[in-house]
Amino acid sequence: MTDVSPSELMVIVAARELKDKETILVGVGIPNLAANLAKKLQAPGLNMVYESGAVGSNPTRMPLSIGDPCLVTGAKSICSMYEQFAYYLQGGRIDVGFLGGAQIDKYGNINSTVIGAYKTPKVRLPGSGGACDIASNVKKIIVITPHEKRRFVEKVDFKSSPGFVDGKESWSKLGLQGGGPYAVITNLCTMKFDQQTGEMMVVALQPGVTIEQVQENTPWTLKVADKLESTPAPTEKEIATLRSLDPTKIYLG
Amino acid sequence: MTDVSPSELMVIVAARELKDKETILVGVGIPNLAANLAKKLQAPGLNMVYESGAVGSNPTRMPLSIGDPCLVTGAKSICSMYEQFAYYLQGGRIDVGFLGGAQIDKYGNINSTVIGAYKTPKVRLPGSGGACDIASNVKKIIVITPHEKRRFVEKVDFKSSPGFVDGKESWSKLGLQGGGPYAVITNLCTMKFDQQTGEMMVVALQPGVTIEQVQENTPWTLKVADKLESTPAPTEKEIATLRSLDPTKIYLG
Amino acid sequence: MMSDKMMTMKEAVSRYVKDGDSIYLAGFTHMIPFAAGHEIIRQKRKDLTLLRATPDIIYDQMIAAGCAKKLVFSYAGNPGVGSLRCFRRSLEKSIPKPIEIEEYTHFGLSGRLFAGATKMPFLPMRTNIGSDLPPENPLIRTIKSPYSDEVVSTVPPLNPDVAVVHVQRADVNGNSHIWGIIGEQKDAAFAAKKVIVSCEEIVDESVIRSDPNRTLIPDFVVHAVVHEPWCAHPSYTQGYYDRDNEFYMQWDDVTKEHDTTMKYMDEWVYGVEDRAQYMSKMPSSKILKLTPKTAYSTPVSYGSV
Amino acid sequence: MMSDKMMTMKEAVSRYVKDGDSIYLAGFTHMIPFAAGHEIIRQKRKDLTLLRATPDIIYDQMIAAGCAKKLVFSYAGNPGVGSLRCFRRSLEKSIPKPIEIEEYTHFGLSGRLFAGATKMPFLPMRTNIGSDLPPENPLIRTIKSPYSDEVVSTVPPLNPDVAVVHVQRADVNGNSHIWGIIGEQKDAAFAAKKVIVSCEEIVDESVIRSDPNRTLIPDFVVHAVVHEPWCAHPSYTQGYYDRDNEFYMQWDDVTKEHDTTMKYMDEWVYGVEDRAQYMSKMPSSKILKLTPKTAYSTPVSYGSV
Repeated sequence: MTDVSPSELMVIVAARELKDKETILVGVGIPNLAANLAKKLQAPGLNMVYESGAVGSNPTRMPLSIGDPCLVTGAKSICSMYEQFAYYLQGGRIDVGFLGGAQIDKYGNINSTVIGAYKTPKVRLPGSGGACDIASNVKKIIVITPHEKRRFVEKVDFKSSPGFVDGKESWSKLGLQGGGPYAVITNLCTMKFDQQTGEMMVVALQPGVTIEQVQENTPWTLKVADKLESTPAPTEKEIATLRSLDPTKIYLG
Repeated sequence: MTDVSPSELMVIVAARELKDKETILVGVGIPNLAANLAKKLQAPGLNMVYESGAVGSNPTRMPLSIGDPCLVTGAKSICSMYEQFAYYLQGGRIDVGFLGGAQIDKYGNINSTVIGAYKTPKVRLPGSGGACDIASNVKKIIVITPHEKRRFVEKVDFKSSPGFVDGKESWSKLGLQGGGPYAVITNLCTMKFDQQTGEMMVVALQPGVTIEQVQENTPWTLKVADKLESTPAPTEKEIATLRSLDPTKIYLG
Repeated sequence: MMSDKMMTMKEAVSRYVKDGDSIYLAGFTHMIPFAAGHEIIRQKRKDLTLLRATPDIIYDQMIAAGCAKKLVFSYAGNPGVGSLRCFRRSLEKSIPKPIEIEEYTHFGLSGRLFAGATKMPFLPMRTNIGSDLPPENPLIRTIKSPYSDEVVSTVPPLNPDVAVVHVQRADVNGNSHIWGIIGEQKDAAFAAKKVIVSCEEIVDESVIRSDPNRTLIPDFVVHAVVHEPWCAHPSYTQGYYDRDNEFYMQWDDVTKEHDTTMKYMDEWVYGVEDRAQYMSKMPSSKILKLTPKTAYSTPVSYGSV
Repeated sequence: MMSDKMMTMKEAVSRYVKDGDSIYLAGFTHMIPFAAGHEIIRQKRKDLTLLRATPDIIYDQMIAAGCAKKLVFSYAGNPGVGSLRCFRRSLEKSIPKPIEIEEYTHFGLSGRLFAGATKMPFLPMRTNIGSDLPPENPLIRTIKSPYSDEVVSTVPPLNPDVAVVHVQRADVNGNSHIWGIIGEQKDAAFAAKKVIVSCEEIVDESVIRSDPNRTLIPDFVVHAVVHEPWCAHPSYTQGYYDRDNEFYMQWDDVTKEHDTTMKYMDEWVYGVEDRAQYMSKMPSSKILKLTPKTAYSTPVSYGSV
């Protein structure tokens, strides 16, 4: 088997979660690669929508920003910022959104706002951007993140984007139309969420990884699915296709 | 003096009410002619906005409908229907709107919906369209109408577009941003509205008309301004310019 | 150039418009999909709730044909001419049968569609208050602003079962370029559960992608794509054919009585198979008269990096 | 081709931007009017409330220069790179001075501008609830729908004192054609009390009128028109020049310390008279690299009747 980097592995595993004809709200970098990989493989009819209002982009290079001009030339459609959020996101037109953040907790709440207190920040992060809007309105949230103790925390310092808050019951009370967190994909494992409690749960281990390794890198005692699976190793086709998407390894370094 | 038809007279008098650089919401027919006449004379910088979303149209023929293609080709800007009402009307961008209807009462309430009861109509009229939205949001409402007893009524059967309701006090309570009825221009006179009470009041008589004639054609006792003026007769320039706008007399017949 | 969405108007109506549906044939004066209305009449759909800001001649015809249970609207006139007589006959004399009405202002109805397209829970707006409309329509309500003592009007979202949207050019998947008066085309497509796009021209996807800002409707909200030239006559399609103002004026006479109306319908709706036949019945002089001269937009460059 | 609205950026800023104003330099990644930001810095405006969904490098510079009293925003990152260090330094260490913040989500802030542009009393929206943002921002509230028991979030309208909107082409009165990512360009123009339009090209009114659907901003909402080629660098103008991604990446290094930031500012902002001088300092290799190949839109015909 060709050696893959942790980033490559995560992109390949994430791409497998995408189904043909789904509509994906795509961010730059890793999520963009995952969506494009799925489109080249099992999901040729994937609809890609960008936060900047571009729909069905056909980029000729790797975009650095979701507002890159290469996402515009040759796109299918473009609308304004308010329209993008109103017609596509609030309109309930998006199946899958990718989110990331500095911290994520066991109910899938994500912090991309601040480390420390809001009014006296230790580290001030960029903030929600569209993340909270995505979390509130798409059917499935997928998080791709390196599995590190500082990222996985028992309770986030700030809920920029609500996950299941402190459990499914609290989530239901919010009355949001979104489906909430769906999967967290790391270099060590894939986690999904307990249907009843909304707690994060390891469902598959990446090739060669043990559940102990996962637990060691997570500060709370992780739930594990009754039937813990092994992620099938990346195929040569997946690897080759992915590498053709980012030949200069801007994101796969 | 060249003889003018009642329609021509009303258009000329209405056009005089428009000031340069004002933004006018234009309907087809008589109001369209009034706006275009003003633009050719004292108000070259008049901004004309149509209910259909067209802005700054440059029509090559008389439009039959406000959605006529001749209002689109060569226009300055076009937006959607919701946008037209939201950005221009509710946005408070319109200075003057023209309204008409089957009935108007002494507080400037207008009926374009129904003669008889709403649920059992004697004559069903087209309804508000944008009229109520215009009445609620523009700074000045101008009504151009033949002076007939069936049109001027003590109380309209149905308020499609609120005027001053039953007086300025009631109007204030509505909390609308518009300025309410401003002028009613007929073939007999020009009426404006009492600042205190909001009641319709004759301020000028058309050339050769007496106040008795006006009163005879109005079913309630009309208020008359302290200083009743005479409308200056249409000038040759006004008449010639107007006739060049509708050479086939579609609206000036 | 094929996709499984491409079909005839007959197939599209048969597949997507059901008895009892609420339908929105879009187009503010411009690009009103008459061909769809005629096909719905020919397929004898009934109990429809007809949604349109301006019912126009198309809904006048559908009311006369007995397709409508209810009309949701904001201006039921023949623009520039006067009344819609079939609409009036139904309301004033229950001929051919009575219909229910639900009435808004233009802002109210276009706002309902915008709110439906963007899934707003409700839309607050500065209108309606002081008019006699809210007492007659319990869906027009009021709300106090959370930021002041201001009380404003509200309307609820509108989500038609089916929308038919005519456009100038689309690709086989339904990506649609629209220009001229864009009315409620986009909102109708995003608000409806099923969307039929009809177009004057099917173009290659590369034409669409050459100008993405012109694409008001993206393919994935579209269920059927119908290539239907002259779909909108007697309404018009900017750049393709003029509004048949003569027809709009004649409609007043045609509809003097229910009988005279149905005589027209027998000849021009029931008496033809489809839009192609309707157009082939049309005198060539009319077609020549309605065909405009070209007036091209100055292109823009999107740049290629 | 002249109008009394035509002026230089220096005149426009001098006339329309006052100390203490709230200002919105528009553009979601695209067409960010850097030239206006630099001119505001040169004219030493202070106590400004800076409004932008994405503060981007331009507001990072204005914060470093001490122009800002407050920042209203939704994403304060360097897109694709990481942090905005001047913004962080101000918040974390009060260097050069502390600023207040008022924070939204993208939908919330773009919604505020939309509500401001269309004078909605408030905008109900499906977001914010469940996040920790509302407790930190008392302007994010909730309301019960008049149509159900649903409780949704609201934001109030936003009406900046001044908006600067860069566009591709405008006529001398400010009618503006915009394409590519259109972000909040239109909403900013309609929401603001004063509007400065800057453009890559001044074109004849006939070019604008050849494609009215492309005109997102009509002249009568515009107060000043500035012909300012390359206004947006290091941001970009679709079809005119590419985004200077290299600059965005370098900014991270440039701003490592307040001193290093001000060194950049001395050279590229304070050290030049205007945008023309800024561009003439730029290596020609950079300009050549950023200039795209053309990629023209397929024209449409509006038809002439």
